[in-house]
Parts: sequence; structure tokens; C-alpha cells
Amino acid sequence: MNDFVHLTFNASSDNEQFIRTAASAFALRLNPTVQDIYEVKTIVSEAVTNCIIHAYEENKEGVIEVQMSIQDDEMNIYIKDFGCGIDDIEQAMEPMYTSKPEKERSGLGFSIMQQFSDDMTVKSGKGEGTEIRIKKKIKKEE
Amino acid sequence: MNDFVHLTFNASSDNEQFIRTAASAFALRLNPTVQDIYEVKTIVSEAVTNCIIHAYEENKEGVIEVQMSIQDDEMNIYIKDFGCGIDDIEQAMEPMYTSKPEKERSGLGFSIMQQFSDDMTVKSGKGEGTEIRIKKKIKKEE
Amino acid sequence: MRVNFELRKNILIIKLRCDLDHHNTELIRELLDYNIEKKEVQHALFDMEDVSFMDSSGIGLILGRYKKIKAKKGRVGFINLSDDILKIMKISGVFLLAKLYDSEKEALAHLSKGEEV
Amino acid sequence: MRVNFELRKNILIIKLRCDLDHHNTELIRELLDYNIEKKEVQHALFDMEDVSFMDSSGIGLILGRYKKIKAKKGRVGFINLSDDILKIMKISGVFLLAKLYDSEKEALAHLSKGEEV
Ligand SMILES: Nc1ncnc2c1ncn2[C@@H]1O[C@H](COP(=O)(O)OP(=O)(O)O)[C@@H](O)[C@H]1O
Ligand SMILES: Nc1ncnc2c1ncn2[C@@H]1O[C@H](COP(=O)(O)OP(=O)(O)O)[C@@H](O)[C@H]1O
Repeated sequence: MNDFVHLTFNASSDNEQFIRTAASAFALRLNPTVQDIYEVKTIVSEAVTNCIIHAYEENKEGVIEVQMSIQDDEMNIYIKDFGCGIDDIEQAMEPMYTSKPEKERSGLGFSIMQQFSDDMTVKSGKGEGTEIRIKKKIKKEE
Repeated sequence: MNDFVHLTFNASSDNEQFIRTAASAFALRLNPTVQDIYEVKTIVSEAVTNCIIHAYEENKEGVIEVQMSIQDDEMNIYIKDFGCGIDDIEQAMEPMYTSKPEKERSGLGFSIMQQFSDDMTVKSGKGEGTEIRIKKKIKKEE
Repeated sequence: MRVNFELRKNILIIKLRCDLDHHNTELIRELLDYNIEKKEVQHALFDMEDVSFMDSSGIGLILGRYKKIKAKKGRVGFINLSDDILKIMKISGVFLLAKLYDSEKEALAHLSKGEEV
Repeated sequence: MRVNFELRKNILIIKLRCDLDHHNTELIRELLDYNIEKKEVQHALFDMEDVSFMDSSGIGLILGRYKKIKAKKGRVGFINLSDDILKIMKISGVFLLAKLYDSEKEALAHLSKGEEV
């Protein structure tokens, strides 16, 4: 039996800090390096921020799911929203591409998530919400 | 729209520290006093520990739900398990009563939860799992 | 290390260094007993400086160790309690059985003098 | 206070004191612009000592302020970056536009001398 936590919460930007803290608290049982904690926090922060800004356009009633589980030395992170979805995933994942430059988005969210993960898959379609699956190996603190 | 977080996780004692951290991270948006943070952490720690030890008798596959939401200056906390349930709630809530003295339980879990809450209700029955609803007013840090 | 031990004459100083919740009390219980049961040990002094969280599982742990010391006709003391921990311990009534001291020095002197709580 | 400002000649020192995530960048953006747009200000120095987390929303905030300073023909510098923040900022390419200095003293000297990045 591997430990898991499923979180469901509303798309409030106050929940961004919450989910970062929750993700690092969950990872703690793997005795991770400070760097891996930082990377886990950044991954969920980017993904959840995207749900809030893009999927729900800052409507707080939107619902976000984050699931985390542990398998050996690996953390699985799954982030799902039921928002507008992504039409062109390839374009969305290009570094510096953003559909909201007027909101000063840097277009680096996906690039950072990818750099900090060992594996990332995105499933989405217009009007179908978005699901992101991430695998991240956690190095143990000596 | 009030902020909420629903958490579902398995009955692993590693999740005790996780849920405390998550509860205090959720409360943070109310700018709580250090004392209220401590009390919120203690409440969820006691309740979740009871699910692990009593409801599921340390079988890690048991599932625990914790829901937290905010209404004005009040935090609502709901903890639910699907375990063995409590036959005699009145007896269970007596200070110092424990059904597991051999595990060095102090029998003070319910008393502490009650002292730290503004309102607490317990719903349970043999074989029906247990639900606990707590309201806690959060004082703002000056 | 979740616990440090130090023996001063017949007093075992137990410096707890983790959250005293159910998870950690399960991990350290045997280690505490192994050290308490050594024949040189009669009294125990819990140093709580590095305990930032404690709930009723921690109280259970402490009452359990109190019984072991009592069986040796020893006494138990505490030092360095934060306000939060103090509050939890007051609820537990543990201060009817064991004393809170202002300093390690004071605690060591009183415990070995055989003064009653 | 999430931000502290200090004006040294025509250099605005912006000491950020919060996580630079989407939530906080929304809260401080206008305050930063209000201060940057004051006519005494030409350059900006970001002191990141008290920033313990930053993601791409923080990068967006910084690039946005960079543009405002650039419009004033000013320059932007950074001091006190932790390894984690440095890593995120390297990914962003912001160091093609703004320089990282070893100390406030060095930063103030270079920014006012009008040295190119
Ligand atoms: N959860 C999502 N729902 C809908 N669209 C999204 C979502 N996540 C990302 N996108 C789209 O992908 C683009 C690139 O995302 P990202 O790399 O994180 O940059 P940014 O958030 O700065 O725009 C976004 O601008 C948006 O159009
Ligand atoms: N979630 C639960 N499921 C089943 N029984 C419970 C649950 N929570 C509490 N109990 C019962 O109530 C008793 C008192 O609980 P509590 O005051 O927390 O003390 P303790 O956990 O130290 O036994 C427990 O010993 C147990 O019999």
C-alpha cells in the first residue's frame, strides 16, 4: 500500500500557497533534499496557477484536483481542472508562449514544470479541462 | 464563494504530520494567532490519529477524509472515516476513557478537541464509521 | 536523531527532538524504555526544548514512561516547555505526577535530593 | 509589509519580502509601479534576500517592471539571490536584460555609472 493524498479545492489564489505547502509536506516522508522540495513546490505552483488563470479565468468557483502518491523513491503528481481546456497543446508548451500576455504571464510555466520533472504528460482539449501527470524522482537528503 | 479544501488520504501515520501542516497552511489566509494555529493542528492531529488507531486499527488501506472551509472568521473542519465506528459515544467522549490502554492511549483526544474548538459534534455508530464536525473561531494576529 | 540521552549520576536526561504525535511516539517508545531500564537510571528529566508539537499521543508516551520510573521508585521532571506544550500538559494532569523546573540545574538538584513532588 | 522601498539618488531599491507567486504578484504589482513611476526614479535594484519562493508568475512580474524601467532608459539589477531563485531566474533568461551583483554597494555604483549590462 503506497501512501496517497487527494486534494480538491476551489480556484482561489489563496490556495496557491496552501497547495505548495501541502505538496512539500507530503514529500517530506521521502526525506528529500532541499532542492527537490523546492522543485516539487514549483511544479504544483505552476500547474495550479494555470488552472486558476487559464482554465477558470480567475473564477473562484472552479474546482481543482491535485493527487499525490509515492512509489519507491518517486513522487507522482496529478493535477486536473474542469475548465476551458487547451486547444493546441504543442503551442502551449513552447517556451515563452502565453495566451495572456496582458496579464504579464511569462509563458514559462510548462517549461519550468518540465525541467523540474522526470516525466510529464498533458491531456487536454478545448472545453474538456486539462490533466497533467508528473513523475519526479526524489533524492534523499544525506 | 468561500474557500474550501477537501483531502482524502490513506490511514498511514506518515499522513499525521502531513494533515497538520495542511491544516495550518489552510488556516493561514485568516492571519491566525500562533496559538490558534497550534490548536487547529492539534484538533486535526487528534481526529486523524483516532481514525488510524481506532477506526482502522492501523490498517494503512483505510481511507480518511478531511474537509476544511472558511466562513468569515470561522474555520469549519470535518473529519470522516469509514472504519469500525463508535458504539457508545458518550463513554468515548469521557476524559481519560480509552478502549486501547494497552497502546498507551491517554483517552484525552476528544477532551482536547473539545477544549480547542468552539463547537464539536460527533456522529457515529457501530460499523458505520465516524464523522466529526468542528467549528473554530480564528482570532487575527495583530 | 529524534532523542538524545545523557546520564547524570542516576538521572537520565531525555532530550526529545521531534513532534510528539502518534507516528513519532511509536518510533521512539522502545528506545526510551531501553534507556530507562538500564540499572544506573532511577530518575528521568524530559527536556522539551526541541519539541514543537505534542498531542494526546505524546501525553500517553510520557505517562507510560512515568510508570516505568515510578516502578524504580524514581521521579520525573520537565524543563523547557513552550506555552503550547505546557497547555496540553496541563490538560493531561501530568503535573500532579511530575514537576516542571525552571532550569536543568534546578531539576538535577531536586530530582537527586529525593524531594517529593 | 510585502515590499520595502528605498530611494538612493535615482536608484529605487525594491526589497521584496514575500513568495513571488501569482497571488502575491497580483497584490504588489500596482504598488511597485506607483513607486517606479515617480520621476526621481531611473534605475531599479531588486533585493531578493527575503524571497523564499518564486515561480514563473514572479518572472512575469520582474519582466514587466523591467519594461517600465527600460522606458525610462534605466537599468535593473539584482542582489541576494538564493540558489533556488537563481535557478528559476536563469531559466527565464532575465540575466540577458539585468545584472546580478554581489553586494548592494557594488550594485549602486554600477547602476548609477550607467554601465551597460
Ligand atoms: N490548465 C490550463 N487550462 C487552459 N489553458 C492552459 C492551462 N495551462 C496552460 N494553458 C495554456 O498554455 C499556455 C502556456 O502555459 P504556461 O507555459 O504555463 O505559461 P503562462 O501560464 O505564463 O501563460 C497558457 O498561456 C494557456 O494558454
Ligand atoms: N474514529 C474513531 N473510530 C472508532 N472509535 C473511535 C474513534 N475516535 C475515537 N474512538 C473511540 O473513542 C475513545 C476515546 O477517544 P480519545 O478521547 O481520542 O482517546 P484515545 O484516542 O486516547 O483512546 C477511543 O479509545 C475509541 O474507543
